[in-house]
Amino acid sequence: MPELTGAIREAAKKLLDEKKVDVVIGFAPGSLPLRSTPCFVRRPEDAAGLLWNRSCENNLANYLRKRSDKAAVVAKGCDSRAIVELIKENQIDRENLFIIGVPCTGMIDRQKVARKLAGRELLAAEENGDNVILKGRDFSETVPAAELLHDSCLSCRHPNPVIYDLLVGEPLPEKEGVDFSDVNAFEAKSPAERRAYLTEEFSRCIRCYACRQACPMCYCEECFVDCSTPQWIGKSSEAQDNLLFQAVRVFHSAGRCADCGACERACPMGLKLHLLTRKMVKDVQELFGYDAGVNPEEKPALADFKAEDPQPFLIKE
Amino acid sequence: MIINKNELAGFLDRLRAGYQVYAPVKEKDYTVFKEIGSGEEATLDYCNSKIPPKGILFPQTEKLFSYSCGPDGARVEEHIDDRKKVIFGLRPCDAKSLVLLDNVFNNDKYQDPYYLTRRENTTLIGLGCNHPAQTCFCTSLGGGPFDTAGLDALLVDTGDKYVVEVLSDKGKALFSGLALPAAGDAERTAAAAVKEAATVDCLVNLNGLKEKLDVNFYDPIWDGLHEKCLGCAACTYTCPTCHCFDIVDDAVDADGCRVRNWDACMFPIFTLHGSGHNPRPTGKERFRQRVMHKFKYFVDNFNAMACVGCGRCIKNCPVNLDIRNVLAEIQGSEARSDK
Amino acid sequence: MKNLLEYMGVEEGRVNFSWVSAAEGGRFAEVVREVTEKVKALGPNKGLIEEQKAGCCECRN
Amino acid sequence: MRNPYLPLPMKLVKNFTETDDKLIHTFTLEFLSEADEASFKYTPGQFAELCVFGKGEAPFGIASSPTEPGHLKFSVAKVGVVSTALHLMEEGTIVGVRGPLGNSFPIEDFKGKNLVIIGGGFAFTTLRALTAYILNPANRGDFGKLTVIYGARTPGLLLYKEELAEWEKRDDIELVCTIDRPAEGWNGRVGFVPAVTKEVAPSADNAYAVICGPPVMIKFTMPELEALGFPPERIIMSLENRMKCGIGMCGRCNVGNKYVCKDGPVFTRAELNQLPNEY
Repeated sequence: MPELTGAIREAAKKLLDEKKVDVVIGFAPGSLPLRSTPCFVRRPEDAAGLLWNRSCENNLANYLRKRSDKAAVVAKGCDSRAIVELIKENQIDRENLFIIGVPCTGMIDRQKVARKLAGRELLAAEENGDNVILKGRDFSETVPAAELLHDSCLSCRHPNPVIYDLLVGEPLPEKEGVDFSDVNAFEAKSPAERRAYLTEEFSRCIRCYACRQACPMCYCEECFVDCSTPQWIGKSSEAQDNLLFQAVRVFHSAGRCADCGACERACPMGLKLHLLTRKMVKDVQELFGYDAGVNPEEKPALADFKAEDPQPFLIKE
Repeated sequence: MIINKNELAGFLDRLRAGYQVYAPVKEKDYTVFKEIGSGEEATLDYCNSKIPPKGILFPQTEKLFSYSCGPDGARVEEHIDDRKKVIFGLRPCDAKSLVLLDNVFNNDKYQDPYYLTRRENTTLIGLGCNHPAQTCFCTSLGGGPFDTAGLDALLVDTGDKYVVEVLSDKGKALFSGLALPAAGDAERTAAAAVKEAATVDCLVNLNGLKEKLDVNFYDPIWDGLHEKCLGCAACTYTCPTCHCFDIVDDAVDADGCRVRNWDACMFPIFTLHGSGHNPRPTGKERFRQRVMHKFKYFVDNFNAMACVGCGRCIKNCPVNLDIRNVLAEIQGSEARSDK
Repeated sequence: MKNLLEYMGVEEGRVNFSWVSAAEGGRFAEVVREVTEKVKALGPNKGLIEEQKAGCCECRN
Repeated sequence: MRNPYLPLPMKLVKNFTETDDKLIHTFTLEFLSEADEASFKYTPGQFAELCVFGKGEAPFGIASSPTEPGHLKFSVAKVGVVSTALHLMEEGTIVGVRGPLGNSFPIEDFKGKNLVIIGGGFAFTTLRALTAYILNPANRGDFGKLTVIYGARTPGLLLYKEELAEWEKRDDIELVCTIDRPAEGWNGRVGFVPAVTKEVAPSADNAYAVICGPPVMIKFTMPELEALGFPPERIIMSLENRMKCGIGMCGRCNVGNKYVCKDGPVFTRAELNQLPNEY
């Protein structure tokens, strides 16, 4: 990753020196091991603070909506897909955005690291090629990075940014076909099993709305959860309402969700949100052949109508 | 007194005779405080819980009262929980947070019967921290791995047993009649050694912070501090000293109940007026409010910072916005003139 | 939307869509009758949304 | 331990439409028992949480004065869930009242002083309570000269029209009603409240000013008061914040280190100058 970091710093410094942009939005070292944190660089000399590693898991497209200044953003594959969708929805002015594209080899999932350490505290960590060295009070283990990546990174089909002004590093080979194994596995279960699992899972939701706030596509002025006239959904943190909240949030992301997994990564309770979000992505792909944020010219699924769109859900004569 | 680790489950089952026992229970990848069905479910092998034990005295969702209303009048029925409880194995920082919350729910004009009744009937048995975590900074807030503020008893883990220090009448009442073996000199010296060895590496310089916050409300430093904050409530809902709440009615026609839910200053609707005016319209004002409330307003009112240095907000922030860095940045800038 | 609801455990056939033009009065009545029968056959909703008895959630006063 | 969250049941006896745009109704509530009334001792300037069973609660200033026994009056604009439910409510329905909450106008400090009461739009509720309290024969002697300046956009939007008419006839109060723009059928004063305040120019010595109204009115009237010589300690304001608990715990109305519901809603200009400009 050091060569990517160097290239990003250089690009950022150049952009700021030439006053092409007012701010470069990228990642800086975090305050905890295996954590990086979004940062806003405005002075050329601060560009040296930028870095790129396997902990740049947040979707920076979240900070690009309705910006009044000229901004540059360091974008990995899924970030760029969110940017494409936001451009289609007139949330981003393409002229005022400079995209530094970064081919992405996947981001580390802190829940998996915690599971691997089984309660032992992670005091330090180092990325060493394709391995990650985890260090603690009285242990130091080397683990292949692939074992620690987010599920959404493992099933990712677009590691290379789909849109960029400058690409740092070499494009990575793209995997063919689609991988909805997690959704298919869950779908194979009986409705009762699915309902029981989801009810238990969402009984742990604390309604902190980190999923909504972390999602670049969730930017309604007044979210339906906050409405009181009418009150669509209960405000208490109760399993049914929590599940309904997530379901309706997923309805709103139909044909827009870039499957970046930012919601699941932001969830402090580690809920498996991808079971719902990726089901919608899979349906939209199968029904309308549309993959969000991949083709800047293609009209979004819900903004277009083709005569041959399948309608299996309609009642037949 | 001492409790051998292999007898811990039995001890907890005996407690369950007289109390509802809440103890740390492993759940998925974290631990939470739950009422245990049997001693086996509890585990003291944990760093700190995901949701603080404040959730036991001040639950996220709580029915205040139910009502049914007709032409002749309204029948209102309170739901006040006065059962005897034990919170077993909580960390000293969480116990101190309850002492801070007492100021809120028992202010100079009103008392909150829901919280205070539970608080009265709850005995706190703390577990000292042999190995404080990297995110802990309790000593910067006047606390410590073996601090006893707010605790009724403290357990010191000396390897194969826990040395019990009874600290209050409630603690005495709980342990009397349980006939636990007394702690000999060996155990006591072992406990002292453990206490000595426990160190908190992270120190956050807080002196002079309040004075800076007194004058830096309009300081442009706030523009940068909040920028990456997403505006979610992951930090406030996992914070042991956050206490803001919302009151809503959950009813069908005129029968229903009034429910209290946790709420957060980070949400725009928290202060949105009916007229549409919002005193805290953007994330900057809301983020500033969170810091100001904890490190200035609470100090003005109750002479203590509303933070115990448990580090949960650091661990749970989706964008790793570390409160220690925020405070250091404020400390770093010399206090600029107000307005 | 129908897929997601069924995926989440709402029984098949409880959520139905149909395309009926304003002119097709007869067909509209037909579809409504058909759906009502189908849902009645499924019985009360044990699925996603917990039943809301009189009064509020659990206290059932 | 008293439960400050429990509402006191009261009966809605009058649902009166105050303004011609029908957006503001005045509700008269009667206590159900002597004991209830005895437990509800309040002073002008305080507010209460009005509970509509099945809908929720909302804070409203108490418009009636303690000198008018047996009932409480609230003037409510139709804005949200609770206020809409109130507007549609039939007389005889049972509602809940929680309070009295907050501090009140500093009646003791007002004693022996002249008073200038300036209200705008529908923020005249607690000011009406204060005025009625002062005009009550038992209290009138305690206070000096009373000037009331009350403005609204149009004549139809003035609250408590009959009472205004009565007050105009009295000689122990100088009532100045004004509307923003001329309207036919109105022969009273025309002009914005700040301008009218400048014209009336009430003297500041040994006098308090009490001002409530929309932010724009306060923004332009404040300099006038300061120009007339009113020091910040003798300018009294009442804030309107989003509130839920009303007892200084839920954190919603927190401004600076004060809770508007518990430490307010009435503040002096001097106190407000200490607080951040976040209300």
